[in-house]
Amino acid sequence: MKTRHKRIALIIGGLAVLGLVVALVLNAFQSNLVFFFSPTQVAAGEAPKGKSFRIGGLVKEGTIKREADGVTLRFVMTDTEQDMIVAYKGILPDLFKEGKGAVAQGKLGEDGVFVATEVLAKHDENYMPPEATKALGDAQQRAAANKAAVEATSKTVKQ
Amino acid sequence: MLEVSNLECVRGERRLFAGVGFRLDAGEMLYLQGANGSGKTSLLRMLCSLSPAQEGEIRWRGESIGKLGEDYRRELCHLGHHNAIKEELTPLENLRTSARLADEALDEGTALDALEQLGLAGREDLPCRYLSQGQKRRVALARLVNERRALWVLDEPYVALDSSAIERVAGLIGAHLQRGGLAVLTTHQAVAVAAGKVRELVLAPDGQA
Amino acid sequence: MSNKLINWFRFASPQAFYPLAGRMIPWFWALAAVFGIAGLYVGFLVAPTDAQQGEGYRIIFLHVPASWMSMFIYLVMAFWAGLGLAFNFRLSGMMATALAPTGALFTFLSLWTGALWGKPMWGTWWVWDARLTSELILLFLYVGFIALQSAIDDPRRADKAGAILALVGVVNIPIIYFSVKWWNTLHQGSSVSLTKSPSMAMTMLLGMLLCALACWMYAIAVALMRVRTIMLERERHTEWVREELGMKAKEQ
Amino acid sequence: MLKLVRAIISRDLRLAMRRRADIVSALFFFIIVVSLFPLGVGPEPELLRKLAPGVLWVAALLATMLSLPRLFADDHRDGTLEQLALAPQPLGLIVLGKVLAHWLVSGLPLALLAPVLGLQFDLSTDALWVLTCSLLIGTPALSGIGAIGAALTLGVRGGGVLLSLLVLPLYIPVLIFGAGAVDATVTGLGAQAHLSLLGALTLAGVFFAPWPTAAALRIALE
Repeated sequence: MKTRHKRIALIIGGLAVLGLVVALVLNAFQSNLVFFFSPTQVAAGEAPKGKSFRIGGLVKEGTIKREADGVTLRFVMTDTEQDMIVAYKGILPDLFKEGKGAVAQGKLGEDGVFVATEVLAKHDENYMPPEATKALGDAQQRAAANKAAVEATSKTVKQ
Repeated sequence: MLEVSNLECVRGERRLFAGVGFRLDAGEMLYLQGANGSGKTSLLRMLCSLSPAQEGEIRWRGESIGKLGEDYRRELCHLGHHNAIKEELTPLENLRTSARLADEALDEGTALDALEQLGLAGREDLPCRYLSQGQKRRVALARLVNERRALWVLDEPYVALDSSAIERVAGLIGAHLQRGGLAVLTTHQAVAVAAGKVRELVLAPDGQA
Repeated sequence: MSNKLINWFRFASPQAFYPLAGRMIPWFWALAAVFGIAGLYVGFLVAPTDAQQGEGYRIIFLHVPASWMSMFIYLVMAFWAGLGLAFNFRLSGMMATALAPTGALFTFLSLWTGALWGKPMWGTWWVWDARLTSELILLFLYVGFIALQSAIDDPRRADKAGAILALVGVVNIPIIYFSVKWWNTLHQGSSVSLTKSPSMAMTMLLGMLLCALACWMYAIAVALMRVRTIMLERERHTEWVREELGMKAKEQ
Repeated sequence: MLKLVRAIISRDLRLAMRRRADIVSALFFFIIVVSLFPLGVGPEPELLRKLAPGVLWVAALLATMLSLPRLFADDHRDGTLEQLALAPQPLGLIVLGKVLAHWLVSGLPLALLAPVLGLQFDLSTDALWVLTCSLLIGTPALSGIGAIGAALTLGVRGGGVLLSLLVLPLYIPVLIFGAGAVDATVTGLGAQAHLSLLGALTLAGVFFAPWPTAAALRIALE
């Protein structure tokens, strides 16, 4: 074979392999390679059973409650489609607030309550002074939060 | 066919040689001479396109060897300081694998014949680690028997050989030159080669070649 | 036209670049100081408190520039290294060598400032999410590059071997950058991008950009200083270095 | 071109067969490291099942690393590498052959041995099956990526340690997805996504890594 022909054959072979690699990667991204699962995914049974995993979503407004023992916290995590009750004993990070994103690691109990061993706050990419946030007004704020929630969900579902 | 012009070699911080040039045509041989450390091996490695030249150019059939790449290597046979034989393999296996890697077919009969010519009859099936230095060198040189590539670059081919083997190898080189081949070799032993025109080049340490 | 070309190539030789770099270094230091002071002033005294994170968010004035620089310096390093490999420029290999420690420093800073921010905000020092892991690999790549270069005695060979490693490692950069988009990571998405308006208050953004510029100027100044040292070391047997050092000796 | 790759593979395999001790010692290293873990962390089946994917994969990584320094060093020492570099064929193809041969004598036996060792960790049949698959699919990438490191550190002092410093970070993705595949099976999720990514890594590692390796070898030969 001529040197030039050989080079062309190698380039074509390389492109074919590259195509195959891209196809495999895209194929993988259609399934569940995630840092955390959304409540919808958990409801659909995609999350591992009997083993620790992470769930992520927004903390539903007005659902953070302290239980009678004074230590355990209960709150609802949502991706706006499915809700999930989370129980947690321990210290919460500063950013953990109602209406904001959070990631919890733990196990799904028999009663459908997610017992978390660790709760992390997921921060969004917005940096705003308090006055500006206030100025937006309550209604607007809720609209933005909703939009973020939908975005977060669609992103999770897509993956 | 092989033209070398204004070649310069720097090793580490020392300039070994500069301004080296020569021309070699079909059927000609170049004896490269010089003291230890004068850059003979370095020059041979440049000729084989193993090391780049700091300065100067090497042309084969009028084209720079860097540009020719594989087409140049197809016409080049190099025998270095090291024998390039595997201790675990027998002389026969060594000979045949090196031919296969050079993209040449070498059947068993021809290979055995080549080994016999180098005086290795009866050693064909012994792993090379049991051979002496000289015998190992002979295994490496047995490649030359059926070598038909145009340019031979041989680094100290006679090292560790006895006088009869040296004669044999000189005969092989002579036959190669007669076929219109080219050869460049370094050696400290002056051995008469029967045929072909012989040029000499002395690498002097002060850079004046 | 051709004249201009020659002029450019003139600076590709260490001999010509050495004095040029020497003249540029003080300017870059000055700019780094100006931008740094301005950035810290805006960042700590002008920029408002964040609505959610309070004062803790101010780490971004160091964290974000450091992360940007860690990736950007790698790209520049790989670019110089590749150029040196392809065209055999002595200068570009030296530039790559000079950039590596600064890149490693920024990667290290980025990881540490991130951990310091992560503890109060996320509630953990470290998680093995895609962004954090790939940034850690970047640090390993820098360290590997430096170790490989220092293990090889012949500087030419060191340059070329380092260049291959640097080019192989480039695949990691898009992984770091896009990791927050490709996976569900704990790490937030980027606040500043070319395609959408920044989701940040203007003063905060200003402070961050000023700090980024300061880091940039610092990186250039330090890399130039290092490249000058490398030049002297590698070319110590040449005329121009002897002249350079001889002149210095006479001045004293 | 394929003839050349075949020639290299058969040569390297023949050499490896003449020097079986090397293969066997790497394999035994793998067996011993894996067997040490249950002794170190205690024989609790729950814990062992959890550790198994990571332990087996990390041990496979380290066992591969053991044989890497010799990938080119022998050929370099006896001058064969020079001859290979002067062959009228792209050096990358020769490296490809050597990578495949390396996998046949290092990765393949590891993968075949893994299910037996997995039994020590109380893995289910499914998990054992996925473990073997993940090693079969993933280990060629280790040989390919490792070849780059082996070529870069060829003839460098302290090469062995440096080699692991260069290669191990590049192995991280293979480790993540390899161990992840087994982990996903253990927890009842599909391993398909992980195996698919491993396949991508292996294809890329085996077919693209030989070219930078060839460049590094030419630099080492200068």
